Amino acid sequence: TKSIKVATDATWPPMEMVDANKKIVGYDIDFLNAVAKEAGVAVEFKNTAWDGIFAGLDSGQYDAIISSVTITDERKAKYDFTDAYTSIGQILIVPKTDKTSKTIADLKGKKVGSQIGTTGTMEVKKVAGVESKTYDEVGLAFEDMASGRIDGVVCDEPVAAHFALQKKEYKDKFKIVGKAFTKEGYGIVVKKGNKELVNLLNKGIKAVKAKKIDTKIHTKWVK
Amino acid sequence: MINKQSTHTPIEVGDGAAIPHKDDSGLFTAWRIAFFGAIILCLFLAFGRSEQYLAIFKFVPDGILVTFKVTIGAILLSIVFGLIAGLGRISSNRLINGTASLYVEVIRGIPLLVQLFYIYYALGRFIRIPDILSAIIAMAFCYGAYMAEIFRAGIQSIPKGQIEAALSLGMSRRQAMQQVILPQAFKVVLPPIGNEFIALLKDSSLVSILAVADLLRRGREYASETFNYFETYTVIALIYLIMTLFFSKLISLMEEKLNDGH
Amino acid sequence: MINKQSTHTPIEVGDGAAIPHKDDSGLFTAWRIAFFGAIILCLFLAFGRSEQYLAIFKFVPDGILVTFKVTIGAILLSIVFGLIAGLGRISSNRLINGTASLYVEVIRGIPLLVQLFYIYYALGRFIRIPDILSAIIAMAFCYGAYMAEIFRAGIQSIPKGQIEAALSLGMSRRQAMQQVILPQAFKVVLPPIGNEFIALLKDSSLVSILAVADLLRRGREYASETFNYFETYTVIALIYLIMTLFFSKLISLMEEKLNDGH
Amino acid sequence: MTATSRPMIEVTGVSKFFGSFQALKDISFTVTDGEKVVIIGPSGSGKSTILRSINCLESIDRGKIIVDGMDVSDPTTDICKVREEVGMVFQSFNLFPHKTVLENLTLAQTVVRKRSKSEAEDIAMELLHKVNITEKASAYPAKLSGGQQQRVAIARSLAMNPKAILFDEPTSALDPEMIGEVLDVMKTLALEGMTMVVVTHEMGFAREVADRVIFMDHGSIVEEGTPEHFFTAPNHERAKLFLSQIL
Amino acid sequence: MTATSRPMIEVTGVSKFFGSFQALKDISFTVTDGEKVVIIGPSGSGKSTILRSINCLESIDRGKIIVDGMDVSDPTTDICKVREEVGMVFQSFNLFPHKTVLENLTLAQTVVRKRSKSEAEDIAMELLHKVNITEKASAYPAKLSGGQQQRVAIARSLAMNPKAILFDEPTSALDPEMIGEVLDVMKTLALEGMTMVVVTHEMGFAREVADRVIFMDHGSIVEEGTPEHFFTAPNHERAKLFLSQIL
Ligand SMILES: Nc1ncnc2c1ncn2[C@@H]1O[C@H](COP(=O)(O)OP(=O)(O)OP(=O)(O)O)[C@@H](O)[C@H]1O
Ligand SMILES: Nc1ncnc2c1ncn2[C@@H]1O[C@H](COP(=O)(O)OP(=O)(O)OP(=O)(O)O)[C@@H](O)[C@H]1O
Ligand SMILES: [Mg+2]
Ligand SMILES: [Mg+2]
Repeated sequence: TKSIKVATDATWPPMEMVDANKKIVGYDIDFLNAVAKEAGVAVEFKNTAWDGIFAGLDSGQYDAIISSVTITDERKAKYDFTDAYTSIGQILIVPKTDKTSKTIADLKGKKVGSQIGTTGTMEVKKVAGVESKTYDEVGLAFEDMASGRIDGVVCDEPVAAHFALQKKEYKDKFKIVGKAFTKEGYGIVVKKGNKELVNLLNKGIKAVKAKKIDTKIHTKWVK
Repeated sequence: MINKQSTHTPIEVGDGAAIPHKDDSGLFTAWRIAFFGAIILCLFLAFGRSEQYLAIFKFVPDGILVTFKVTIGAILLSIVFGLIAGLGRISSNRLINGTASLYVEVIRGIPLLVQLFYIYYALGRFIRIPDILSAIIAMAFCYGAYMAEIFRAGIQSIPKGQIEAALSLGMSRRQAMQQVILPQAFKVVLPPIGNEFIALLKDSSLVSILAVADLLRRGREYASETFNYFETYTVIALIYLIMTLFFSKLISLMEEKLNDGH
Repeated sequence: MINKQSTHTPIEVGDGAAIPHKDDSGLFTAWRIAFFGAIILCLFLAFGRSEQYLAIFKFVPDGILVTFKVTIGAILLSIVFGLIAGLGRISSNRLINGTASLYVEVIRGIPLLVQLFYIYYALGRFIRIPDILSAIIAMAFCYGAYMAEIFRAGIQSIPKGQIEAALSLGMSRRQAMQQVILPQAFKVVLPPIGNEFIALLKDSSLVSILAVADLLRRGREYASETFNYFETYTVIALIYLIMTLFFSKLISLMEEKLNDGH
Repeated sequence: MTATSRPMIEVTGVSKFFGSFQALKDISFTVTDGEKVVIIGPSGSGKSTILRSINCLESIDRGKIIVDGMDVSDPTTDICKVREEVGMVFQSFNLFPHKTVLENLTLAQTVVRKRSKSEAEDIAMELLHKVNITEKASAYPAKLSGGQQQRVAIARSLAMNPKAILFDEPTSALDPEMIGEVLDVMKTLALEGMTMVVVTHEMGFAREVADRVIFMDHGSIVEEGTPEHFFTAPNHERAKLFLSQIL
Repeated sequence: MTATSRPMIEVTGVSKFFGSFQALKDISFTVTDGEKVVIIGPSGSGKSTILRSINCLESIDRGKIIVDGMDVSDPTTDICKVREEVGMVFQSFNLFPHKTVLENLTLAQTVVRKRSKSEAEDIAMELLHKVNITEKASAYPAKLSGGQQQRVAIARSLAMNPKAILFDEPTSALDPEMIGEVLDVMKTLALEGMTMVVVTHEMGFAREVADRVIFMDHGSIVEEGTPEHFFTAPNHERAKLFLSQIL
């Protein structure tokens, strides 16, 4: 069978992360494994820093990326995407002490953090008057908010739920405000022009969705 | 032969950029080629064939400012830390001496990047200080350990007779230090401090990891949005190169001035 | 006075950890306290009150291995680069000399982190090499510039009479270099290379930014999943401290041996 | 002995160890006000160490040193106070290279004696005149010859109005042609009645100026007496041997 | 002149500049096979420079140097070949400190002459015997006295079977008691018919051994002749002055 190498930035729980045995696990991992099974290919995951994850695709260090990559027009201009395999949205988290803010726009004159190069960053930058701060890992943004250096964090909905609910310290200190304010789809990224792989993966995604495997995976990781 | 060269000839290679001295013509020429070459390349890229590069140059300037802020803040603060720890290292009080030595040994034993993470995030738990300031404190705390050794060596390079002469005139230890030893030591430590400055300018790029929006961070942000990694890092590297070369030249000129003086 | 101290007394403060020499009793004691203190603290944390720390210690060991791999690979390769560039720096061929000087000046003028990004991401476009290897190459390329200066200084510290004697016996320049100069220079450059080794061990933590699964990267992965940043970085810092202190001691013992020899 | 018999420096049973090596062995002597004492002896005999002990640059392990009524060996004594009263001139001059000659003389006056700048400068110029070197007031020490530097060092010491001055081989770092000018200054001081303790190998000076000569060897005082006695008929073999070598 | 008249070293109209300073001015002389020439002259007169030029350690700016038929100044000449034929002994010995005495002698033999290790060692031991220092064969140079080191350096040079040896003040870094042992070795060499060019201040040696004396000053040859002529009745003022100072 055909084997593909897939990059992921395993610092984005619960979508992709490293477990206690240093195995890469998470929603995306389970999902792609299911897709691969349906499509009849073997997958090898490679942990890669988010910062350069697209550069690695350019240089051919791997064939695809599955790392909670939102399908955007800018990205579509440079890379090819599969069909969206799940839909999520960006969400705002603020300290519990902040009783007033409901949207990013309410944080004018303040600092909002996000992971570098994510759609979260792009959303923050859209709002004039809010200072954007970018982090290598989204966890560091939460740490910084715990130290009071920033006033809000924007990230993907499942990640927010994970961070805000799982760690006691964060649960005591932070709250999610409002609902997801964007509608995005995650896609698997391949090099521009690699139609063959896109078609193969799309076929697998369709099959997985048809068999409702994805809802099982969803309940397993996102609860 | 009568073995003039001992096996322990100390070879000095600073961790800063190569400060071009007059007597090293190779390096001197290399400095020129590198410096002017980098400037010309920058101009060529900015106003040359593609818009891309110009966009990068427009994106990063506030990062340069932050880089300077961090560098200058950290060097000044590290001089304070270093002076205190350096005086501690030559103190005859065992506790003070021990503490200062431990500071020097522990700090120099841990990677700067790890310390930055540690001080930045650990510090954040206990005191609430703005991010650039905590980055500066973290950098200065690390560099203070190196500065301490520079000050210690500088002070110890002043002949013992100097302090004895001051003491025998009735000055207190503190007065002798302030009036006689430190002003002389100051001149001796200037060149190595210059070297540390350059090293710090470069190492300040590490604060980008702490989400401080310095030059490198700005570049990474730009690259992660536009995917123009090659172009962006080329520009970032060129800007750093121009800055360090400029300052190493400045330092070399200052040293010359200093040596020309009395 | 007749001014024994020149204003240009070179003060040597390496960028490695403080290598404790016998004659600096303060540092010597500090080394002991730091080293054994760190080990005891590690044991205490691992087997003390909380399970958390033990989990961290179980998570990171393969990262230590990668850190060693990168460090040792990079130091060996940087010696090769450094030797070539160092010989270039003393070459009388203007082109070779110029190229080597430019390499030294440019590389030392750009932050290591920027270079790592550049070589890893930007050049990744053109050549395809596995990630640990490209991290090693990037580190070595950078450290090679410092090594070059060490080799240059080491070779130039050998009296001119040595090469003249070899030439006048009919040896070629190459033979004289290989048989007479380099073996002698080797002894002189060992201590500064030891210093670079320690510095490299610490700087190898930068490759974590490139997602090379070294010690620091493992720590960051662990922390990003468990959110125990404080605990994780404490352990990481302690492990680095133990490693650098161990090796600086080893180097100091080696230097002593070397000086005892003929 | 000249002058009054008020004791200025009293050294009683002083011993000093460097590690296990005993540099001073039960040394006792007294210098009265106005007296000039010359200490001679072979290298390593402890001459510098005793001077340095009087000036508190070395701590002593046993015995007592009293300077102008103040007990130097008592930890509660203000050492700075003692040092203000006793000047010291070193073999290596130890001028402050980053200060001009004038500043060398005014520094301690302003910092320690709290004199105003202009008062300190007046005193300084007067003393430079005395040691015959006014023209170099604004030069830096590096520009002076050794003899000039040592004369400035003596003037610097005098600027604190000390009650006694200790000289540790003040001429042995000098070229022969400069020794005379320094000794001349010292002789003038002696004539003016300054209390002086001088370690020197200049036997001519000792003969001419000393009220008393102390000969040390291996950390002990071996012989003590007037110059006539010492130079013509020393009692001890070691002193005889030393004189035969040096004269 | 002794021996055959085949020229071994021919120096013709040689000039050499260091920057704008002319160290050699139109120097010409010939050394025939087996001849012993002593070059004397004040410091800085260019004696070392001419020796170094013959051995190609300095390049020359004008003129021609032919050694054993090979044109040194011609860039196509294999310089190593020339150096193999001409040995050189330095003032500072320049033994290789990281090699034992024996290895100092065998290194170039094996590397340049491609002799086997055992052959090279046999030759080396023979030469060490000749310079009377066999017992130090396995010692490192640092353990040898200056005189011993210089004798080893001569032996090292001989190991390459040179046709001529250049000596640049071989005894002036030596303590007086060691000069004799080195000069003795050189005299033996001379007796055996070796072609030698010797820069030295040892006038006794020059008188005894030299076939010809060349006197240099300010980069020129001022006088040339037999030792009897030179030491008894030199023509030139400068030579007279130099002799009066040195003898
Ligand atoms: N700081 C020190 N540590 C160890 N030993 C010392 C120290 N200072 C002096 N000594 C030793 O004490 C002895 C007396 O020294 P001191 O300098 O008093 O001799 P000196 O009579 O002044 O000799 P010189 O004529 O050489 O100046 C010497 O043996 C010296 O080696
Ligand atoms: N590498 C050099 N660069 C510049 N000048 C040099 C160099 N080597 C020699 N000289 C100059 O050339 C002149 C001749 O030097 P040379 O060493 O030949 O003199 P010498 O006769 O051997 O003197 P000595 O008896 O001191 O050895 C001197 O004035 C010297 O300063
Ligand atoms: Mg003394
Ligand atoms: Mg010479």
